[in-house]
Amino acid sequence: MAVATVIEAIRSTLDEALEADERAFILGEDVEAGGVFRVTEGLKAKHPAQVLDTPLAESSIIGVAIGAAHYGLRPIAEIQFADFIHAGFDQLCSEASRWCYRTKGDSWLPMVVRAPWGGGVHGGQHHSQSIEAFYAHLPGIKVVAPAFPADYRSLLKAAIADPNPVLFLEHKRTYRLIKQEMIGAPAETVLGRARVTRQGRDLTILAYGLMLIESLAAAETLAAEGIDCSVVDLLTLQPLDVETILESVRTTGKALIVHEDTLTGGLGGEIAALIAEHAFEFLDAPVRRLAAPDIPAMPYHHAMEAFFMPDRDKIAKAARDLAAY
Amino acid sequence: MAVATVIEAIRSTLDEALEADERAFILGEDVEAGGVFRVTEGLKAKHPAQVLDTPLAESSIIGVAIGAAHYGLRPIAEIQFADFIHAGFDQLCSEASRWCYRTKGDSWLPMVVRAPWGGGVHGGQHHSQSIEAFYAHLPGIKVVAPAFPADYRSLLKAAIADPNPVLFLEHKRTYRLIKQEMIGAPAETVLGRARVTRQGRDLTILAYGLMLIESLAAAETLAAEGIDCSVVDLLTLQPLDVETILESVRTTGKALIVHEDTLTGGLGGEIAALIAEHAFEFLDAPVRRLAAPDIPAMPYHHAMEAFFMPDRDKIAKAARDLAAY
Amino acid sequence: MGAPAPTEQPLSAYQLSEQSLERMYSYMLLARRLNERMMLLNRQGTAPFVIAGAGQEAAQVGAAMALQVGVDYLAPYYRDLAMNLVFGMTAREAMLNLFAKRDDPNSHGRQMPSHWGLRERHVVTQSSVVATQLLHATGIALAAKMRQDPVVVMACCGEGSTSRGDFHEALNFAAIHHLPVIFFVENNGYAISERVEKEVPTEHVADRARGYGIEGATVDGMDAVVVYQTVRQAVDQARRGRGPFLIEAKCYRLWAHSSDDDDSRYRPREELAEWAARDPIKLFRERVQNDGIFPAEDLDRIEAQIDEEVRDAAQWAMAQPDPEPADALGFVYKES
Amino acid sequence: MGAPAPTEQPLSAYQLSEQSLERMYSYMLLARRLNERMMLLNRQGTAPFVIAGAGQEAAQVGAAMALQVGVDYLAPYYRDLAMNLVFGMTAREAMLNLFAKRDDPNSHGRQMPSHWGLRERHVVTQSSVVATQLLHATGIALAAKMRQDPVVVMACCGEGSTSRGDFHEALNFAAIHHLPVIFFVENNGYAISERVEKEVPTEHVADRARGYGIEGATVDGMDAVVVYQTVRQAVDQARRGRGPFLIEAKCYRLWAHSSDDDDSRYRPREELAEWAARDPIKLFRERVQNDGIFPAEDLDRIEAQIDEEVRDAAQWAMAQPDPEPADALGFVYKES
Ligand SMILES: Cc1ncc(C[n+]2csc(CCOP(=O)(O)OP(=O)(O)O)c2C)c(N)n1
Ligand SMILES: Cc1ncc(C[n+]2csc(CCOP(=O)(O)OP(=O)(O)O)c2C)c(N)n1
Ligand SMILES: [Mg+2]
Ligand SMILES: [Mg+2]
Repeated sequence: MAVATVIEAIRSTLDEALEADERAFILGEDVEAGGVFRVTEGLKAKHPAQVLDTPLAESSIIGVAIGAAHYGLRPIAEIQFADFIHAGFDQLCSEASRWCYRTKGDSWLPMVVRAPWGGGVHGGQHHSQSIEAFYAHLPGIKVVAPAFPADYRSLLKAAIADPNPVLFLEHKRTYRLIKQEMIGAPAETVLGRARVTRQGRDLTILAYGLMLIESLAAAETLAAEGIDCSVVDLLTLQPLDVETILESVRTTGKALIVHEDTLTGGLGGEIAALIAEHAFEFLDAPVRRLAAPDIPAMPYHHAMEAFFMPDRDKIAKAARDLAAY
Repeated sequence: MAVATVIEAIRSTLDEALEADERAFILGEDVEAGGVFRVTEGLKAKHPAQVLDTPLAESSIIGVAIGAAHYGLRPIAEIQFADFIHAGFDQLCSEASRWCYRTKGDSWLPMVVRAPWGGGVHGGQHHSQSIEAFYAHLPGIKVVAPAFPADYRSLLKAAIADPNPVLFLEHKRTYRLIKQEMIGAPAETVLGRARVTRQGRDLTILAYGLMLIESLAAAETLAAEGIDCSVVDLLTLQPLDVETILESVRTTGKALIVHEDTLTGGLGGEIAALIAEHAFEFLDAPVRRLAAPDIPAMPYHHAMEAFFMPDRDKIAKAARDLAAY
Repeated sequence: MGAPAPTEQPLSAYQLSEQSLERMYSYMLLARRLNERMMLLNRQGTAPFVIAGAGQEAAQVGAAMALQVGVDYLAPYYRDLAMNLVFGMTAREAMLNLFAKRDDPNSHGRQMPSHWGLRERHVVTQSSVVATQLLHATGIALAAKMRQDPVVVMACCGEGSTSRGDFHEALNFAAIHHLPVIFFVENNGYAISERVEKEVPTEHVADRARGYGIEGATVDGMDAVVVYQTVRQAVDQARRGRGPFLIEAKCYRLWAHSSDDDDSRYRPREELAEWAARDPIKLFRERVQNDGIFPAEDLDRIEAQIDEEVRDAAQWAMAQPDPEPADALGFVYKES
Repeated sequence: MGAPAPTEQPLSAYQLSEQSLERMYSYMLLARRLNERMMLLNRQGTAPFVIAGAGQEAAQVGAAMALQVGVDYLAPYYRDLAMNLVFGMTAREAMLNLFAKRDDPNSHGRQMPSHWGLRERHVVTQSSVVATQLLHATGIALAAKMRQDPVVVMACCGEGSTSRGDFHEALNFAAIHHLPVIFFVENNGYAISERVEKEVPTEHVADRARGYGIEGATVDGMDAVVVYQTVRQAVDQARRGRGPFLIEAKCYRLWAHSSDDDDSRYRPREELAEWAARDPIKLFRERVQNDGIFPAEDLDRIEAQIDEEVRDAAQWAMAQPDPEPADALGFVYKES
């Protein structure tokens, strides 16, 4: 696998995890047939005892994974679309996130919940959502949201090895969009670290998932105009790599946070607050957020979807304004 | 009812709402016997057809309320403790918050969900939570969190009259703590408005619920030291009264946001971000947040509970530091 | 899972007028032809997403016709195009919905196609999240009962969706409060790729009724008349205050899950062939013809009319205005 | 709801050794005495919150003794003090838990009292949110089955908690996958103020089993021996791969819901008196005495020992260190 798509990177990582550790197993809806995105395709045939179709019931998928992890297995649960995880919110919030804390480390949960998220695939209200803000507000859960195949691979590996519940967010628009040479590619191997993907002087763009890709594209456009952007790939959304974020902003003096989620209450607020508090003296401009408008998730019609989604053009425009401040 | 506690203010408002409109009804666990906080005490006897015990199942409480509201009734659902609302997160997020949007106004939901929240009552992990950040991130839902009896009264009235789903948060520590003369008391009657409860020159403290009370107490202490604080009672958390927030901070140049919820991903991030973006040029100091530490909800033992909760002393200290910046 | 043996009773044995039988046939056929056209448009690249009810038309039309349109409420799920037709949706509206046009009455392009809802027609707005609507239906039934309105609510879902907690909470609530709700489960054998055995531990989905002390029935969902009779009785009972009813219509998903799905990965072709031989529309046509209720010419005439209606609807709808980009805004809240 | 008539069978008719019967009695009595002392401490202002199992000791001890301690898993709920005693919790630990002391093995003062959990003893950590643990139990059973470990899991909850979606999802999952879980419902007649009729639409809670095609049984929860026999059989079956079992123990909440509750608001005193006459501990003592299994002196000796144990435990635990304020921090994540 010299060059891989995101899907291929995830599939091969799952395959190897099942191979390496017989305690690892995949559970979820339609996973035996390969799942609706074909991420688990072929895995049932190869590891018949480690891939399990569940009933169509998200609270049970997460609750059962909790029990199995407590017993000592390494469940990797798939939520078919991140949009459907909310019925399992209680199990994640009231149970999984506190399992270790409430027993003072006596018990813990080595489990992963994979969930395809994000828009731009014409999925409408319930197949496009950004759910990270809800779950990044749960101390005890880790949340990961990569963009490039090599990071998907190394961070999924790290998530499976982690003794804590990890919500592993897969931006479905990146599934087949991005290919990467896997050998020697830069890849974070540790949860909790952000990466400065592009180093620039004038301002810092902070993003994750598809918006990271769009931000890099915008940075190219801007470079041609003489605006030199740093682009930070947050990679792990909980816990945030505060130091890398602050360091970059302290260098450039300007910050633009981009996410696909709606503005108010989105993760951008947290990041802006961190910057406003801890990099205040370095700021040459207001901390800007570019996000989706405050409407409930993504409309279906492609014209309204495009209106809703931030993209390279909107990012370039916001960055231009900020650079000119 | 000249002087009323929060509980009395809520109870009398419910009573009047049931009296005034036969479409209004209360549903929830144990509400017929008065509920665990005795908020609905006496209402079943007075309005037998309008108070309904439900099974112990929060998704159904919210889902059934949605149906009843769609039909044209005015359900007022009680969630026994805000901590238990999460099983209904999906019904609130995927359904209630989008009902109007997804039908472009064809359908709408005049419903209220009341939920006692907050700590300081020795309720431990699952009877003390701050849940506002999750729900204030749902466009289509309004979230209200008063502190004083007169506001509970007028805003509950407004919530019941509102044609949209309103999450009405009742800080359980304020239930019997605060008494207020009801006649002529200042009271917001419109959802979406914050109030400058105390006007000061040196810095702005932004808070809601119990923390508003604590902030006012801290402001008194600080006044004696010559530090003059504005205290803004946010009252409605979604939609936020951005103008009032910004106006106060633009005047004082310094902002301290206080909440009981854990820091990372809490509502304070959103408010700090708004200030950092839209009041940047007026800021004389970093935007500070005082919040609970990032641990999963509130520990039970009183010593750890006190450690977890912000209070007047911690607020005074944070404000002192900020004033000295 | 094998196809059940068809009923042998002649149609004249049922209390259905000729007119009703004609309507039954027309709705079923219209739904099928609309779905076929939609899938064609999808393959041509004009309609990005189609999710259809082919194979479930008899179940849907039989059930919906047992309700009192204008009085009763319908909380449908995405496959229930045929039910919506019974409740008054036109072919043109169905096509507006497919193309997510500005004037689609269901959601004006805001939701995916087949996410129904129209307040005035008593069709409850529906999301993609399966089974949530069962609770909304229960709430409507509670409200109607409190107001003493003679309303019955029909809530629909697939058999896979009965695995969800909301299914339980809805049936439990409705049973405890004796609410007039018909829970109508269209058991088409699959939840995407998962066969019913992976979702339901009992022989019949309707066996779930036993856990709530309510009545349940399993009917041949390929026979519109049988479905009608069973649902009708349940509706009449519910209207008389006898509480909820769980009905399972055994039918079959004749197509893939949606236009995005490739069912050859998981579904044996022989099984499909066996069920296709029991295509409910084909069966119905044969029966009305054999029983001598309608001459072939009448049926041909209906077909021709429907074909024309569908052709016109697609063409007309395609020419209707799309939403403007900024139409994404607005109506987040209802203005009071 | 009236108290069921007691069984007439003599104790010797059961396959329980004298030693087992003594343990049974001791656990029940220890649980009761602990709860009584806890409530006393609450009234004295020393223990801020108590939630007790008075009236449910026979159900709990009978059920827990049917499990293999050290092998099987227990996913208890807050009233299950007596079960935890069977699983190895000491009186001193119970009192550490009550006072939320630093060294409480359940949660070190982080959770409210009676939120059990100790990994090494196979007692699964539990939150306040009712019924969530049924899914954890199902997951443990799934894992054990995958590993071919001969483990049975017992998951407990009250009858009110069976209304929740998680109850359904757990039973459904366990039934489909034939998992070794005993769902043990302690039907004490009330969910806080709500009588069982407001939570469960069937005559018996165990009737819910029918909706999952699994076995169910309703037993007299005031009779430890009968509970033991029934659960034992279910456990043996489950261990042999026969899948889940739903058992309802009909018992009664002899006290208010918790130390914060005033049950006089909603509970008729006559009903309480009727059930109090069937206090499971009193009944058990009478029976072992009447059946001539233990002389009164033996029983008195046990009681005296337990009283001393409880007195000591309370006194000892009270003197143990409290958590430091900053003990609130730490262990949010497991370090790898
Ligand atoms: C809560 C939830 N989880 C997952 C999905 C994705 N999904 C859409 S349809 C479907 C299968 C539904 O099966 P069934 O209920 O039998 O209805 P059918 O499609 O067969 O008519 C799934 C898993 C969803 N829509 N909602
Ligand atoms: C999900 C949830 N909702 C509400 C509560 C509040 N609550 C605590 S105990 C209880 C009643 C439980 O009744 P039951 O299951 O019969 O158990 P019992 O207390 O009678 O033993 C309620 C409503 C809760 N703990 N969890
Ligand atoms: Mg199906
Ligand atoms: Mg009970």
